[in-house]
Amino acid sequence: MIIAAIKPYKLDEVREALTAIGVQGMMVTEIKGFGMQSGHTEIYRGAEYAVNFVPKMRLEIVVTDALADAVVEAITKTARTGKIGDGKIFVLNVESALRVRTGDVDDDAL
Amino acid sequence: MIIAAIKPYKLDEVREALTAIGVQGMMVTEIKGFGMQSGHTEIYRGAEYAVNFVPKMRLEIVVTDALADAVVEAITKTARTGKIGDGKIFVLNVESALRVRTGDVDDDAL
Amino acid sequence: MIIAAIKPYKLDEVREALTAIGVQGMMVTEIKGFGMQSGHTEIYRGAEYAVNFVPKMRLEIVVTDALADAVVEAITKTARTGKIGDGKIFVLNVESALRVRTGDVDDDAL
Amino acid sequence: MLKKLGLSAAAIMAALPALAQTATDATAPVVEAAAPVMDKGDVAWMMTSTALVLFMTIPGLALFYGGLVRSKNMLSILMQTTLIACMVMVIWVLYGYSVTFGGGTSPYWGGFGKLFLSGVTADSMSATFSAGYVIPEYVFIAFQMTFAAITPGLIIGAFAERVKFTAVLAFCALWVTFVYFPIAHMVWDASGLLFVMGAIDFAGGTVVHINAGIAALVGCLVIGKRVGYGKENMAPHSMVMTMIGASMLWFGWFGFNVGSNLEANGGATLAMINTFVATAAATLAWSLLEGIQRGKASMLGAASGMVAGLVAITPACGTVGPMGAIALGVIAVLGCYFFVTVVKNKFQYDDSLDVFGIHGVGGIIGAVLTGVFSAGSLGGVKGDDYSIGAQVWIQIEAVAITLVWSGVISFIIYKLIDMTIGLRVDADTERQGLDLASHGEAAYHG
Amino acid sequence: MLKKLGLSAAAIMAALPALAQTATDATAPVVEAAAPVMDKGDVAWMMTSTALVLFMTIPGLALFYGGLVRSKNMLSILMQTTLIACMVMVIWVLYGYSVTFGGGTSPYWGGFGKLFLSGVTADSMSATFSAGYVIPEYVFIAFQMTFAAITPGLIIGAFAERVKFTAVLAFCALWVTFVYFPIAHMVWDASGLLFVMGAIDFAGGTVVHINAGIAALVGCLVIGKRVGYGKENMAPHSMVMTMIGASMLWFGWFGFNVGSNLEANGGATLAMINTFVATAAATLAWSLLEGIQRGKASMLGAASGMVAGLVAITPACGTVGPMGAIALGVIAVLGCYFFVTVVKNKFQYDDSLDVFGIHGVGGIIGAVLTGVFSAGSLGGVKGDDYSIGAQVWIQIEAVAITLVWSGVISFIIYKLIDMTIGLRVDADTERQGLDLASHGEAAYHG
Amino acid sequence: MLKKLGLSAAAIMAALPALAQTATDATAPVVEAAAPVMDKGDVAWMMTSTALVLFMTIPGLALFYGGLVRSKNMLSILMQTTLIACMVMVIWVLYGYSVTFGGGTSPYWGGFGKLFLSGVTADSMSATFSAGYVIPEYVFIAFQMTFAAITPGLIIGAFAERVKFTAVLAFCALWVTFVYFPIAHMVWDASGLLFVMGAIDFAGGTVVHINAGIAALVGCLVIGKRVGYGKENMAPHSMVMTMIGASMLWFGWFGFNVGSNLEANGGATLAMINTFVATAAATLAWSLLEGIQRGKASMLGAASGMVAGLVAITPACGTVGPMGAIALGVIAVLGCYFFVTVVKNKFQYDDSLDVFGIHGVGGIIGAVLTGVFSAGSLGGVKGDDYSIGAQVWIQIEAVAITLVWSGVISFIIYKLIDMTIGLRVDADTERQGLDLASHGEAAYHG
Ligand SMILES: Nc1ncnc2c1ncn2[C@@H]1O[C@H](COP(=O)(O)OP(=O)(O)O)[C@@H](O)[C@H]1O
Ligand SMILES: Nc1ncnc2c1ncn2[C@@H]1O[C@H](COP(=O)(O)OP(=O)(O)O)[C@@H](O)[C@H]1O
Ligand SMILES: Nc1ncnc2c1ncn2[C@@H]1O[C@H](COP(=O)(O)OP(=O)(O)O)[C@@H](O)[C@H]1O
Repeated sequence: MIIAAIKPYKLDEVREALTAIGVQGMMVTEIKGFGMQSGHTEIYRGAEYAVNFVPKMRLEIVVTDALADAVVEAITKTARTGKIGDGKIFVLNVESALRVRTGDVDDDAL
Repeated sequence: MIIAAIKPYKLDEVREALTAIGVQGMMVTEIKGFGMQSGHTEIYRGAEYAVNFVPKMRLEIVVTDALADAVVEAITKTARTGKIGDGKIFVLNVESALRVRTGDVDDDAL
Repeated sequence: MIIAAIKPYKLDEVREALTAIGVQGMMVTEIKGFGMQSGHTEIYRGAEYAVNFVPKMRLEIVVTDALADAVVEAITKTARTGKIGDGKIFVLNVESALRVRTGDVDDDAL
Repeated sequence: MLKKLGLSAAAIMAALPALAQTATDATAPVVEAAAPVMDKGDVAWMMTSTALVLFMTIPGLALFYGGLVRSKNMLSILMQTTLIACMVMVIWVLYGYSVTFGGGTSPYWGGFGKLFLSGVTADSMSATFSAGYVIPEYVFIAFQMTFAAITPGLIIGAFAERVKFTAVLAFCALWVTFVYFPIAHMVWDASGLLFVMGAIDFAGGTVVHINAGIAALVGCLVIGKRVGYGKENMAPHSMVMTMIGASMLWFGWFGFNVGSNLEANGGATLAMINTFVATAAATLAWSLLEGIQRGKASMLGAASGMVAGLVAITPACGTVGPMGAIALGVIAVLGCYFFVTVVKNKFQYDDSLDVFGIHGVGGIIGAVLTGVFSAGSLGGVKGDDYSIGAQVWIQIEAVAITLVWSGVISFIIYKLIDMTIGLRVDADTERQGLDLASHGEAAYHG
Repeated sequence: MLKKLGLSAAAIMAALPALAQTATDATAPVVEAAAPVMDKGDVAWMMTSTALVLFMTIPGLALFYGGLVRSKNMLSILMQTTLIACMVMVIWVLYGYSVTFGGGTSPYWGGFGKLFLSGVTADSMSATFSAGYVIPEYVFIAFQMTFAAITPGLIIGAFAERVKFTAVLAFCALWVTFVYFPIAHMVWDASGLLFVMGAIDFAGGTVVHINAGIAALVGCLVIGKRVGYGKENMAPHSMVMTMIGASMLWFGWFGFNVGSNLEANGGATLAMINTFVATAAATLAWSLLEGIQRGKASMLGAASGMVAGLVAITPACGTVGPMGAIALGVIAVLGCYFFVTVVKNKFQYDDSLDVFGIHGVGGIIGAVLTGVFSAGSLGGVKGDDYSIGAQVWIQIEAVAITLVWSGVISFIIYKLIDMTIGLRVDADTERQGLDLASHGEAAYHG
Repeated sequence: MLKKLGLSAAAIMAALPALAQTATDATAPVVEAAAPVMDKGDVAWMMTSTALVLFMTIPGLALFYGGLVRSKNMLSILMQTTLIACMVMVIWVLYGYSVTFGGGTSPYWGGFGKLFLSGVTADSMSATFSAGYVIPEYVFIAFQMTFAAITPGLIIGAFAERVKFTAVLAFCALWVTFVYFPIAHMVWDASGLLFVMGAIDFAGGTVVHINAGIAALVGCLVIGKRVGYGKENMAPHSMVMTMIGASMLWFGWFGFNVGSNLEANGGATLAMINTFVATAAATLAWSLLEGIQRGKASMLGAASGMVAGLVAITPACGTVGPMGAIALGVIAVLGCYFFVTVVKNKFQYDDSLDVFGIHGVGGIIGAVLTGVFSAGSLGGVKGDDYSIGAQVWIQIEAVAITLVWSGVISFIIYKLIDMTIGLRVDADTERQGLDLASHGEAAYHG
C-alpha cells in the first residue's frame, strides 16, 4: 500500500499519471498536514490563532509489487514543484486484498 | 489492520454485522474513491467537469488474528450488492496496539 | 507508522508534545470513531436516531524506529484523560519513505 | 361595513368596472361612483406585502424544507420550489387570475373574462374592504399571484428526496388549475361557494394550508416511503438553513396575513400583532412540550412550532384578539405535536417534511378555532349577534369541502402523472441523490 | 413642535384617551381633539418597520452571533435568540407593554392599566411626534414589542458556548421585567425620568445597546471563561453566516431607527440616510484600521465595524446631519476597535462575542456624541438655543443611570439564577458542545 | 404628463428650489408653486425601496457571487462587495450626488453645487414624475446612493478569485467617479445627454447593467485567466448560497425597479408585476433550454435565468405590459444562454461569474426590446404617436454610447491601477486562496 500526502491542487494531475501507468483504484482523503511547510495565522478581533496545519490530499493506493516503484515514481514526478510542502510517500506491506463485489483476492482484486 | 472501502449507505449495516461478531471498535473516514465505478459529470454554465471520484466510506479495524477472517467475511457479506463499486478490503499487519486510557497493549487494547 | 485515534480537543496538545520530542511531520484526519464510548441520540420530530459515532482525530506519523517508542509514550501521556474514549495507538511497519520535493528516501525523508 | 366584509381577505377582487356590474350583490361594498380613493399608503403596503410573500417562498420555504433533507437532495428542493413558483406565476397571468377572479359569478370559477390580463391597465382599480377605497388591480393580481405560487410549493415536502422533477412540475400545473384556482374562487370571490356560506378565512388557511396539506398527504401515500426509511439516519443536513427558512417565513408571513387586509389601517395592525403573538406562543409551546417530554428543546421543534403557529393564525388573524391568538397558537401546537410525534409514527407513512402534520393539522385547528375566538366575548371583533356554534359549523363545512375537493382531485392527478411520466425515480437514483441525478450538480463542494 | 419632541423616538405612546388625560403635560403634543389624522402612509411604514425589526433578530442577530461560535454550539445560539424573542413577545402583551407604556405617570414604570392589552382595539390610536397625527396603537405596541424582543438576545453573546439553556430563559424573563421595561419607560415615556431630563435617544442607544452591553459584561464576568479559552483555537465556524447576519442587521436597522420616527416624513428620511452613511463609514474605518495595523482587512472586522456604526448612530440618527453621522461612525469605531483588540485582551475576560466591546462601548460613544453632533453648527437639526455642553452632560447622566441600573440589577439576577438553576453547564458538556447536550441535535450533517 | 416623463425613472432629481430655477426646461414637471404635496405613502414606499436595494447588494449579490467561487475565495467576494458598497456610499454623499444630480445643466455632469449635500435638509423636496407631488430629497439621495453602491459590485464577478483587494477598491473609487456618475447624469438627469435624446431606461439597464457588464468584460481581459482555468474543477462551492443570493436579488429588485417610479401608484404596480413575470418566465426559459439540451435543469441555470430576466426587465418595467414582459424575459434568456454556453467558450476568456454574459448581454437585449414592447400595440403604455423603429434606434444609440464610454474609460483605469498597485495577486497566493492571503481568515471552520 502506497500512502502519499500531496498538495491538493496536484490531485488531478497525479490521478491522471497513475491511470496512465495502469493503476485502477485509490482512496483519497482530505487531511491536515503538519510538517516543515508552515501554516498561517488567523486573527479574530485581536485574538491571534496560529493554524499549524496545511490542507493536503492523502492517497492510498494498493498495487502489485511489480507496479509499486512505477507508482512511487509517477507520484514523485507529477507532485513535485520543488517547494516546501510537496509531500511524502510511504510504502507499506499489504497481506491480502479482496474485491467485495466478486470475492476476487489479492492481485486479482486490485 | 483491516482497511475497507465501502458504499456510504452500507455503513450502518456493516457496523452492525461487525458488532455482532465481536468487533469493539473502528475508525471511519469519508473518502473519495477512485476505481472502476465511474463518477458523474457536472455542468456549470456550459463548462463541463467530470468528477472522477465517488463518495465512499473507509473503515479501519484492528482485531486479533483470530477474528480477522470473520471480519473480512462479515464486511464482504453485508457490503456486497453485486454492482460495480462495492469496494475493496485490504489486510495489513499491525506490530503493536495500545489503549491510551489504560495503557493496555496489543490484544488487550482492542 | 504510528496511527492514533484521539479526542479532538487534545490535538493541539499532542502536536506540541510530539514536536518537542523531534517529530517533524504528520497527517491528521477527522474521523468518526466507533468504540466503547457511546454516541448520542438525536430526535427529529418524534423520530429517534442513534448516532453511534463519536468525532475523533486520527494521526498518522512516520518516524525512525528509534523514535517510535517515544512517540507512543508522548501521545499516551498527553491524550490520556482517564475517561472512556481516550483512543488507541497502533504501530505498523513502513517499508520505505520518500520526500517528494527532494527525492530523499527512508530516514532522510522524515 | 368593514366588519361584515372582514370575513374574507381578498373577497372583492374585481376592477371597478366589474364592481359596478356586481353592485346588486348585497355583500359588495358600496363604492361611491363619484370618487373612489386610491390611497398611496395602501399601495405602498400592498407592494411591500407582495414582495414579502415572494420572499417567503424563495428563499424562505425553499430553505426551511431544504435544510431538512439530506445534502444530496438539497438542490432538488431548491429547484422544485423555485421552478414551481415561476411556473405558477406565468400560469397566473395567462389564465389563473381569470379563472379565479375573472368576474364570472359561478360559485366554482371566475370565467375567461380576463385571460392574459386583458383589459387591465395601470389605471384599473380593485375594491378593498372599505367602501370608497380602491387599490390598483395590478397589485391585487400580483399579491394573489404570490399566494398561488407558494401553495403548491408546500406540497413537495411530503414526497421529498424521491420524486421525479418533471413529474412535480406537471403535477403542480394541473393541481393549481383544478384544485387551487377553484378553491381560491370559492373562498375569496364574492360569488364563491364558501364565501357565500360565510366562512371566515382571512388570509388563506383553507385555500393555502389545508388545501396543500391534504394534497401532500395523498401524495406521500401514493408515492410511498423513501428507500431506507426507518432504518437509515435521515437527519436534516442543515438545521441552520431550516432555522433561516422558518424565520424568513415568519417575516414574509406579515405580507401574507397583513397584506390580506388590502389596506394599511387599524385592522391591518390587528392582523399583524396577532401574527406576532400566536407564532411566539406556538414556538414556546412546542419547545416546552419537548422540554417536558425529553428534557431537551430542539431547533427543529422550535421551527416546527413557529410554522404551526403561523399556519393556525392565518385564517383568524383579522378577527381574533391578541389573547385569543395566543390561545389559538398553543392549541394548534398541541394538535400538531401530537400528530407528528405519535399519529404519524403509528401509521408509518412517510410524509417526509410533515406537510400534513403541520400545514394540514395546523390549518384545520386554526380554521375551526377561528370560529371560536372571533367572538367578542373571547376578545375577537365579532359583536353580539355572533354565534360561535353556528360559525364553527360553517368553518367545519368549509374544511370538509376543501379536504374532499383537494383530496379527490389531487389523487386523480397523481395517478395520471404516475401512469404517464412516472412519479418516482428508481432506487439507485434515489440512493445517489436527486441533485446529481436530476440536476447534474452538487449543492456543496469542499 | 416636531423639533422639541424629536428628542425621543417613541415618547408618546398613549392611546388617545390616555393622551387626553395627560394633556396638561407641557411636552405632550397638542392634539386637535376634533380631527386626529391616521395617515395610511405612516401605518404602512410602521408595519414595514416592525417586520424589519423581527428580521433583525431572527434570522439576523441569530446568524451574526451563530457564525462566530464553533459549529458544535451553533444551534444553541439560534435557539436562545429565537426562544428569548418569542418569550419576551408573550410577556410584552401580557404585562410588558402595560408596565412600560401603560399610562401611569411614575418616572419609573407605566403601571398596570393595560395588562393583557386591555382596552386596546383596532380603533385605538397612539400619538406621533406631529400634532394631529396618530397611528394605530396595535402597531405601536408591536413595534415596541420587537425592541423588547431583540434586546435580551444581544446579551447572550457574552456567555455563548457555556451557558445553561433554561438559565438563559429564566434570566431574560427577569431581566426584561426589572431592567428593560423600567429603562424603556424612563427614556421613552413622557413621564419617564430620562425623558423629562431631556436626554436624546432617538432609537434606543441607551435602552437597547448600553443596557444590553453592560448586562453582558456583568454576565461574562459572573459566568467565567470558556474551557480552553486562550489556548484552543476558537475561530468562528462560519464567517459567511456572520456576514449574512450583519447585513441583515443593517437592513433591519432601518426599521429600528427610521421606524422610531413613527411617521414616514422628511425626518424619517434623515434618520435613514444617517443610518446608511454612519454605518458605511464605520465599516470602512474598521477595515482601514486592520489594514494599517496588520496588512489585512478581515470580514469579521468589517462586520464588527458595521454593527458598531449601527449601534452608534442609533440614538443620533434623528438629530444629526449626514456629515456628523460619518464622523460619529468613525469615532465610534476607533473606540470599539481599541476596546476589543487592546483593553479586552489586557483584562482577559471572556466576553465571547464582544457584546460589551461593540454594543456597550459603541452605544456610550454614540450617546455622548449625539449631544455634540446634534448641534446646528455641526450639521445637526438643533437650533441656536442649543448648548452642546449642557446636552452632553445630560447624555452622560443618562448613560450613567443606565449603566448603574442595568449593571446592578443584572448582577443580582445572575446570582439568583446561579444559586437556583445554575448558570453554567459542566465542563464535559461544554466540550461536547451545547447543541447535542442541550438541544439533542447537530447543526450540520454530511 | 406622467406618460411623457415616464421615460426615465429618476429624471427629476432636483430639490424644489433647484426646480424653480429649471422651470424654463420644457421637460420639467410643472409644479404648482403654491402646494406641492408630499404623500406619506410615497415616502413609505421609497424608504422601503431604498432598504431593499441595500439588501440586494449585501447579502444578496455577495451571496450570489460568493456561492459561485471556491470556498477558499468566499470571503474575498463578501469583503469586496461589502467594502465597495460602503466606500461608494461615503463618496456619494461627499461628491457623487452633486456631480450626478447637483443641479448643473451640462449634459455630462451635475456640477459641484451640492458637495457634502450642502443645503439639503429634512425639509428639502425632490420632484416626482407627477406634477405637484414631491418626496423628501434625502430619500431620493439615499435611493440613488444604493444604485451607485451596487453597480461597481457587479463588476468584480468577472475577475473573482485572482484580484488584489486594494486594487479593486481603488478601481471602484475611480470608476464610479469617471464612469458611473457621468452616465447616471446622462441618463437620469433632465439635462443629461441620453435623457434629452429620449432613451427609455426606467430603472437603470444602461446605467447599471450594461455599464457594469462592459467594464467587467474589459476587466477580465486585462487581468487574464485564473491559474488552472479550464483544467481544474472550479465548481461553485455552494450552490445554496447562490440560490439564496439570487432569490434575495429578486426580492430586492422590487425596490430597484418599482422604487424607480418614485411614487406608490398604479404605474408602480405595473413595474412590479412586470418584474415578477419577466423574471419567472426567464427562469423557466433557462431551465427549459438546459432540459432540452442536456436532460437536466440545474440550479445554477435557474439562478442565471432569474438574474438575466431581472436585468432585462429593468429598463422596460415601467412601459411594457405583462405579456411583453414575459416575451422580453424569454428572449433575453435565449441571448444570454447562447452567450455563456457557446460564445464565451469559443473565445476562452475567463469572465469568471459571467458578468458580461448576464448583465451585459441581458442589459443590451432588454434596452433594445424596451423600444419594441413599450408600444401600445404590443401591450405597452405608449400611445399612437409612438414609433418602434425610432425608439429602438434611440435605444441602440444609448447602448452604444454607454459601451464606448464605459469600455474605454474602464480600460484606462484598469491599466492605471495595474501599473501602480498591480491588479493581480501572485500565483501562489491565488493557489492558497484570497481569504487567507488577503483577509487572514477562513470562511468555514469544522
Ligand atoms: N513524518 C511524517 N509522517 C507522516 N506524514 C508526514 C511526515 N512528514 C511530513 N508528512 C506529510 O507530508 C506533508 C509535507 O511535509 P513538509 O515537511 O511540510 O514538506 P516537504 O514535503 O517539502 O518535506 C506534511 O504536510 C504531512 O502531511
Ligand atoms: N488499488 C486500489 N487501492 C486502493 N483503493 C482501491 C483500489 N481499487 C479500488 N479501491 C477503492 O475501492 C472502491 C471501489 O472500487 P471500484 O473499482 O470502483 O469497484 P469494485 O469494488 O466493484 O471493484 C474505489 O472507489 C476505491 O475507493
Ligand atoms: N479495534 C479498533 N480498531 C480501530 N480503531 C479502534 C478500535 N477500537 C477503538 N478504536 C478507536 O479508538 C476510539 C476510542 O475507543 P473507545 O473504545 O471508545 O474508548 P477507549 O479508548 O477508552 O477504549 C474509537 O472511537 C475508535 O476511533
